[in-house]
Amino acid sequence: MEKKANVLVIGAGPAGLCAGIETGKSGAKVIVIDENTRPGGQLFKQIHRFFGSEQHHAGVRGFEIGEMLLHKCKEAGVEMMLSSVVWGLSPEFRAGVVREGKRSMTITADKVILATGASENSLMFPGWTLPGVMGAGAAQTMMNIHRVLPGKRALMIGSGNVGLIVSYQLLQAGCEVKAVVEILPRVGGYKVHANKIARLGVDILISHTVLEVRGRERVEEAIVGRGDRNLRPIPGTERTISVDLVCLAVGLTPLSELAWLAGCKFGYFPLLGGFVPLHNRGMETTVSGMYIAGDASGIEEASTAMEEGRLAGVGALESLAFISAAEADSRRKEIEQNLLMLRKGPYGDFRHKEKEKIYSEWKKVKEKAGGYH
Amino acid sequence: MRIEKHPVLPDRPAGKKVDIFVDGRKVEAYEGEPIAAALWAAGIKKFRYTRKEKQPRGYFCGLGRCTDCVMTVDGVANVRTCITPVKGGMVVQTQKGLGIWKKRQMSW
Amino acid sequence: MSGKRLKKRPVVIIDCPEEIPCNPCETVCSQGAIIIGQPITNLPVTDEAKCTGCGRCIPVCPGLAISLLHYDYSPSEASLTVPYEFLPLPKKGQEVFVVDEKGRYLGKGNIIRVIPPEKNNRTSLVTFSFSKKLYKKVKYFVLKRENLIDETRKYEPGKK
Amino acid sequence: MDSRVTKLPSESEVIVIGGGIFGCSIAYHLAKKGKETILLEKRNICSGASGRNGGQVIQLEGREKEPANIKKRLALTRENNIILKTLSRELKIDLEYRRTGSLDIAFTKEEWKELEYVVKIQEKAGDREIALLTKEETLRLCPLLTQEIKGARYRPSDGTINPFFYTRGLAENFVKHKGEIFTWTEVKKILRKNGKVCGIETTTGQRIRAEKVVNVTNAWSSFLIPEIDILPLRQTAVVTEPAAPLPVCPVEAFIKGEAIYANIQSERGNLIAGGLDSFRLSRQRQYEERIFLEEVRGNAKIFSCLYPSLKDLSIIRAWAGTMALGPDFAPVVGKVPESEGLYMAAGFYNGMAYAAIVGELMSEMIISDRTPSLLECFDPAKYYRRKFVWPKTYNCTSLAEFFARK
Repeated sequence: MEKKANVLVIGAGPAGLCAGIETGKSGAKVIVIDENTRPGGQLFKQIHRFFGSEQHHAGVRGFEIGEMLLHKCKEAGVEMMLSSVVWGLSPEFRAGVVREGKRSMTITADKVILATGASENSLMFPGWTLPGVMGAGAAQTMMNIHRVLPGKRALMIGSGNVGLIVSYQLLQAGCEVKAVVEILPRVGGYKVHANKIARLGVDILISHTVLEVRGRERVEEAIVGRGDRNLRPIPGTERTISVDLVCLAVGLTPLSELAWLAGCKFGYFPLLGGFVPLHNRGMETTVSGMYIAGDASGIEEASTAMEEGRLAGVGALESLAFISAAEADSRRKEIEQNLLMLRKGPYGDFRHKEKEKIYSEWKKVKEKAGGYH
Repeated sequence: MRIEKHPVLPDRPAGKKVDIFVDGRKVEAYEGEPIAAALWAAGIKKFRYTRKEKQPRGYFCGLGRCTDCVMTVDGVANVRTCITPVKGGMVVQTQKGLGIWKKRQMSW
Repeated sequence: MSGKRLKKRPVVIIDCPEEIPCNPCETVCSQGAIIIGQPITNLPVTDEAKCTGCGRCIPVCPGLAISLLHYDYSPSEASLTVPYEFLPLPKKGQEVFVVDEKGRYLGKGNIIRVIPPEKNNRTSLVTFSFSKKLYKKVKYFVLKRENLIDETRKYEPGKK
Repeated sequence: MDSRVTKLPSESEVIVIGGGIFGCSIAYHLAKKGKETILLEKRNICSGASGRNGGQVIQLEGREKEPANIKKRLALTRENNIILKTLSRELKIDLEYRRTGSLDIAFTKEEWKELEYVVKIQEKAGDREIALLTKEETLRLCPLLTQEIKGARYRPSDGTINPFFYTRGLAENFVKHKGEIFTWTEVKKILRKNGKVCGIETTTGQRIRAEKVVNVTNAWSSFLIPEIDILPLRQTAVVTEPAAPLPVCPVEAFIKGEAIYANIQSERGNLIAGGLDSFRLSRQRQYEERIFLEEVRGNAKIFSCLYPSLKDLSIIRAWAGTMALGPDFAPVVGKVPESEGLYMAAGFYNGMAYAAIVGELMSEMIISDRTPSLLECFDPAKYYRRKFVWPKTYNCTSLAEFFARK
């Protein structure tokens, strides 16, 4: 079976939905495709209020933003294809798709926007495979989507925003969070998130790491210890914490296999999660007509993902002549302003700098051109 | 354990309650929820034993990527329980190693 | 904060120490008492003279970093209004344990008022009273004794 | 192991270029025999064809009909099979070597006739265990195969091995014997002077002196030794999600004119299948390791033709890799003429069945400077400075036709 679209958006998370809305409302035939049974990506398990300003839906809870975006998608006439895995993408913008694990089809598009998100990193230590050790995001899915308590007493590894927020949500769901351990000598995430759980009695152990998780066929206790300046454990500082859940919140890695398949050039940007497809300010990758947005273009957060999705959409619209260059410029300017705002402060400056590096690497590659695609 | 009341989330949409059979034991589940969630709610955390070291494994990534949570479902081995929805009457078995081959009858 | 101002009427306390791009508190305040301006990573500044103590900024803060302190709740007691997103909800008149920023026990307190979650998109506002002497330290409250932390409960004694 | 942090030595007795299965095997045997050896690898150990195949140990691949070729290949692979039996113990790593037997399947009457002919010739040439199985016999052995088959050729002592463990085991044992591996170190050229090898130069301009250099870069051989034409050939493969253990063994089959080299089930349960190359590509593009959409789909289609009941298994990864062929479709192993101290080994269509014995024989050759009799027939001298006119673009199928016409 064959299907055609002006714009194919892969991934129905915040970036993908916003890209779909942006392109759909200007008249393009848009297909947003996602492997999950429900759209929204990780938005529907985000039950906390978002930061930002009014246009970023600040103070609104993540799952409510999800509902809002879905509604707008409908209004914009976006076609949503769920339970559909894109297993391959050719540089000619043909996507191999399997629907519901059975029906195979090809979607050909004029432009492609990749918004494939990220996956959680793992951490290995003795006992990390015991039932009860899981990704923080996995625990979040279980409690906030499926309404099942992942454990009664939890240990959180990692104090980035994910670790802190999921700790708070574990408390909300009725789980006791015994401690958050952080190998660095400072808390990784926002101080306000840390304060939220600290005043509820959750210990945030900086310069600590998990040494081992023990138990008979399931997590029963975790051993944590202090780490020295070189992040090596200091003998004699071990203590045992009785838990039945150990959550790993040790960062995310962009999911960009499709960009790789399509021949996009990559760069290594550890502060943004690792290998990232190079792109320009308008989110276009080194393959002309292929755009990338959200965590797949470097780990940031949902608000920036939404803006990047729009930005990619504007680029696609302009090159398809659905909007004039002037209109595109004015939309881009507005979005870039928003992004600039979101990439400020102690948690934003470095992301701004890394993104600038990506843009300049993209330029270098484009100038050299050549290569096989 | 299920979260019946949540301070922030609206009440769980009333789903259809069905029975599934886990290693011969009757377990109550909601139709359409992932098998893994139903098992965890019933306190079942061991989903399989590894082939070489016979170590227990459970729910890990929750996205269908890591394949730690695979079990034998209705005779078919290596089913990812974290993304496979519950259907009434399902027979779920703790998987040992790679399981035993049976022609697939289900589709997912 | 001037002692004089504190005594007049309740006033917001914003514990927002980092430059995060965020400004719903500024947007929601009808009195213009919270100022962030541009860029929105600026830290919020409270104009105590303008703050009426209405508390509308408390539930909108994504960091749950705003509380409302009333020093002169009664001759001997101060009160604090905090956002609360847990179950069960406390009841008016219930005795609670007041804690500091690290969850350490400071003393006992009483619930004065509970604005239920429906009013503010699932964030309740809870006001509780406590001894005036503690007003600088109190940050939150816990309902049950077993939720209090102390050194012996935090860690089980090491097994090895 | 990483040259970015480790300084390269200025000299070594022997330099082995290439960290694939053959490079590691030769280096291991040299080090074991006390020769000071270093191994240089452009990327990482096992990153080329050695890590991109199905791990099938097939002693006599294809439908070889030339009795002389059959004899010389079987002589090597039999020795290799003997070594493989005990290699896990020697290397102290489970190589997952299993003798599952292998099948070459006929789908049409013509193919069945061809197989009958091939088996007769191979038997005559000394292959005593080869057997021809009827459709019923084949299906009893491998009940998951499609009913459409006509029959198969069967060799019981073929099997599978884990190519990563195999290469890694050799590399680790090489290091144990005081060998040194430098990855991410690309050799730009082999330095030769007055008909003698004197060392190598890396792409970063560093030089290492050595009197003996072994070029084991297979598909990349001709970049370093242009006098001998080794032809790169790209192939593709796919791997499925794990399945319960199945009664399958390596299969060679030509379905609808398209090749599928083999399929095997890994110890982890995944099925690996491949061999399809749907595009004719230029020589330069044979090195393309990215895979095309149509190739994944094609592999999946052929796989489900072969095993209809496995058609619902999901493919989780696909890749392409570059193997190489000697000018006669035969391996090229031994001393390079007019360059004393220069050796090469390339063009193994099915390296897992040769690597162990070739490593041993090559190390002997390098140390004693005598060519072992088993290797004589693969002497590079035959092809030295000979020009071949290859098709401009080609794939495995078209190349086979090209050879058939020649």
